[in-house]
Amino acid sequence: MLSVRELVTAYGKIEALRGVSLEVTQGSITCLLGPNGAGKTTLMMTIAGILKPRSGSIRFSENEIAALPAHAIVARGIALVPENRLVFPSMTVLENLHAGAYQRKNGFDDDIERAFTRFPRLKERAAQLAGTLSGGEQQMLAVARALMSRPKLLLMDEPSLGLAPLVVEEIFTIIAELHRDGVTIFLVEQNAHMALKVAHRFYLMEQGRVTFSGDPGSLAEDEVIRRAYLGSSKS
Amino acid sequence: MIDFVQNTLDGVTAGASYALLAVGFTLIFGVLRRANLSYGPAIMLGAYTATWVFLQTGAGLIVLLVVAVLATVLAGSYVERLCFAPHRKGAAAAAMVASFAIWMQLEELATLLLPRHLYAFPALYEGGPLIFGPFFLRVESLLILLAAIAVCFVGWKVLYATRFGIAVRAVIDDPRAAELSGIDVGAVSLRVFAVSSAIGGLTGFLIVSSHEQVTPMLGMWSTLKGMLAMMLGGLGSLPGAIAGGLALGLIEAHSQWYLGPQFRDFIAYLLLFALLAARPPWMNTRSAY
Amino acid sequence: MRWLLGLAMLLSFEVFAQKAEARLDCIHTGKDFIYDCVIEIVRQGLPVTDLDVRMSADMPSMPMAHQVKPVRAQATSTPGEYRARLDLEMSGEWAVKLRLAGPLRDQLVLHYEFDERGARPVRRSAKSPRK
Amino acid sequence: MDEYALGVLTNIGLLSFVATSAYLLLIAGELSFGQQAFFGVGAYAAGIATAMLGLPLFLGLLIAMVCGAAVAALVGLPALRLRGLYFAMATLAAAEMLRILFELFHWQVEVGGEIVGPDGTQGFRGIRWVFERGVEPLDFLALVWGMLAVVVVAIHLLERTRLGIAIRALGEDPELAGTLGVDVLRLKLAVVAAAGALAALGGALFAHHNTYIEPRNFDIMLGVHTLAYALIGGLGTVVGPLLGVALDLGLLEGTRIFQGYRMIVFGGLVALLLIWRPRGLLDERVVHWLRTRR
Repeated sequence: MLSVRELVTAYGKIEALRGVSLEVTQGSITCLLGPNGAGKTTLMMTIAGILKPRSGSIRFSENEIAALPAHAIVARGIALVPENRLVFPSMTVLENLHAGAYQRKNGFDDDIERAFTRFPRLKERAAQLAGTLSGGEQQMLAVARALMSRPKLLLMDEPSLGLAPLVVEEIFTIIAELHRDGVTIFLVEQNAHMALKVAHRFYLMEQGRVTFSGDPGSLAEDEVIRRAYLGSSKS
Repeated sequence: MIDFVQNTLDGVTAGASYALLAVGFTLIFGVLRRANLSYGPAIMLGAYTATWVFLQTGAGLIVLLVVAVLATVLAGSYVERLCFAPHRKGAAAAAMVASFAIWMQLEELATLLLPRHLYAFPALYEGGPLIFGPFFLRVESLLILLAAIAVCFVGWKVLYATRFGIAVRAVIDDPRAAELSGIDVGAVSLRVFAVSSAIGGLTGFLIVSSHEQVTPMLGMWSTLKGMLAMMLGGLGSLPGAIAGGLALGLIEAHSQWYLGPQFRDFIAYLLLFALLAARPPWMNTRSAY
Repeated sequence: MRWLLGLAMLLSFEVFAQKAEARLDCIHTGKDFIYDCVIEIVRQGLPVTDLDVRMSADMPSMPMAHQVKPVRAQATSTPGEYRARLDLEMSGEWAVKLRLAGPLRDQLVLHYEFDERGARPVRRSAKSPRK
Repeated sequence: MDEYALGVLTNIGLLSFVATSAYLLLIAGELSFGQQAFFGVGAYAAGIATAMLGLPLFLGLLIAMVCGAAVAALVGLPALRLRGLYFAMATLAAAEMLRILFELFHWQVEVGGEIVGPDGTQGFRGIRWVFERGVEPLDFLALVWGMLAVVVVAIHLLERTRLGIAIRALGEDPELAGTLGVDVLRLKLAVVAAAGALAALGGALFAHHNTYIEPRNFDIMLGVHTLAYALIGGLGTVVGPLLGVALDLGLLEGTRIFQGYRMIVFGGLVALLLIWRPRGLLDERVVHWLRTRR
């Protein structure tokens, strides 16, 4: 579904991605692990069209999207739930959802209904300003908003960041539900333990390169966690 | 007491044009986080083009209004493409100085079109002022007030009840999140710039037709008054812009009456300076550019 | 050395006044913003002859950026009267600068409103002592 | 060199003082629309000192700088916490207030049979100290550029010191600079005062070059022009503003052929240049490249 080939993205002279290649197969939950500064968020933002890659290709169901602007990529069916869950703070929850469905002229009432059934707490807070929601609620709103554009591929950048353990559980049950509903998910997550429980396939990234790829069984969990947090030992 | 009421009346009607200018500035500032120094000069070019059309063809007010609005929108879009679109990421100072350079350009263009220092412009309303009791109210000022109310009402409706409104408010709130929601921030910014220029064109037309004259000072005057009113009302909020415009009108009317004309501007600037220094809550002083 | 002399001058205290006064009479030549001016220079009521007079002009706003090329005025038959052609960028109020050299070194600034017909003084030119 | 060229070069020098003062604030991360007011304060202060109090020029310049710094600090103090457009508008408001005060300022004395002194909107005539001493245009040019050279070298050296780096840090990220122990507010006030003094020095010299000043000389146009000069020239080096002024006034000559279209050409050029180099011609990257290339 999504294949990335030799992707290079740089901030001025600093190359954040040094030739990243990976695959996300249709209907799978694919997870990306790695220490801070490995380039995970940069990769997400490059796929979502926020950052322009210097070279390399991103193919999404057979067509090249590397050079497209963010709004065109959303139109093609890729939605990103960004790091630190950007919501529209001075707009109500309902308006946030409307914004998410911006590209579809009409017929998103049933999407809103579906969002409210999936996230009942958002329904209670529909008329509230998004800025006044709790961290967990904002995370749910960010996910719900991304879903409003009916994406085929959902990119999630550290959804559990800064949330209480109980809320993290909720987030991961939602991820499992989305998967059951057929949404392909590409997840960047610090919480390696939780991620490995749901992922079908995972990649390890360090200093802008993919250093390992496999399915959860292929590497002992503690080895994965050690390399995810401490980076592979090149001593 | 009568003077007080009369001044308040004059203040509110003068404030109406300031409010319109402030709304135009705030829309651009809201979406782009930049102050557009070329806003006034674009309005002046619009008014000058309408005057030129009037001198050549003697066209009626409605035609002149359309010409003024279209010319201002054209000038405004030119400014957006040259000064603001290329500087979306950072470089706020460059965008502002670029808009100043284009200000010079537009002003010279206008003086080339109509070199003389002052030109007549057909009156918005021929008859005399409305008299009720000791007070009088110029009909032109009333029309400007009504126009300001209409623009605010339409603006309110568009912003809070249409898809475009949601997109504009999203871009104002968080451009990155808007991009991720599939909103083409560049297109929205250009369209908002055009809407703001249209409001500017209307404002320019109303001002020159109520004064029945056009001078090159209109550019600098509207930029200064618009920014002053926008800042008084708290940067970036549309209701604030309207409140700021009316407040500026009232301050000027009263200080002119009680303290004399030379103090009119002084008091307005003093109040703005005091407000900025005191940083009241409604003036969200997030480091805005 | 010239520079040292200049520095010494900077510190000197005494003051001597050689005030001159001038009056302008300009007419529009018909071509855009070009005026023929007659300059009358007087000191304590007496016309000042064989002066090197250079005439230029500045807009009150942004005084250093409107470079009107200075023009050397030609003396005429009548004493204290000089003639020059002034080429301005636009109409409106200009501060006309007269730089005098020769028997008398001074610089006078006169404010005139220039329009399609000619120029008329906007304010009192050099200030004569109030009686 | 004929007198006209001398005039243009002197004007470039005079404008460079006020453009450099805008530069100082720009590298500290602030946009000031008010430097023209301190330019005016310096002009009036020096004019009063020499034409009315009979003091020598050198003392007049000193007094002008002190007044400029004092007024700038007075204006800067309440506005210190403001940033970005808020700071810019505060300086704009303060500058316009000062200009209006100049219009209300009447104080005249009789000196040597002449009435001399600021007369509100009629301006301040007769600042003829330079002419009375028979200082040739070339000498005045040497004085202006001599002082400018001293200022430029001083700032250049300052930028090498820890203080200069702290100012640049303030411009990059005030919060970060604060965490590194930079007293942000006090440093910013110092920069505002120094910029005020610099602009005032330029104003004092302008007053003596022009022999006549009026409030309209110090309006917003001059303020925004100084910002444009500093930014076009480049924020990488103190020579940037000089380059900006030279480009404008120099181009003024170059585009004499565009007689009526000067601003249309120049305005467009500036906008395009800023797209290509948002921090001016000699921005930090160019200066760094020049410095490391040797």
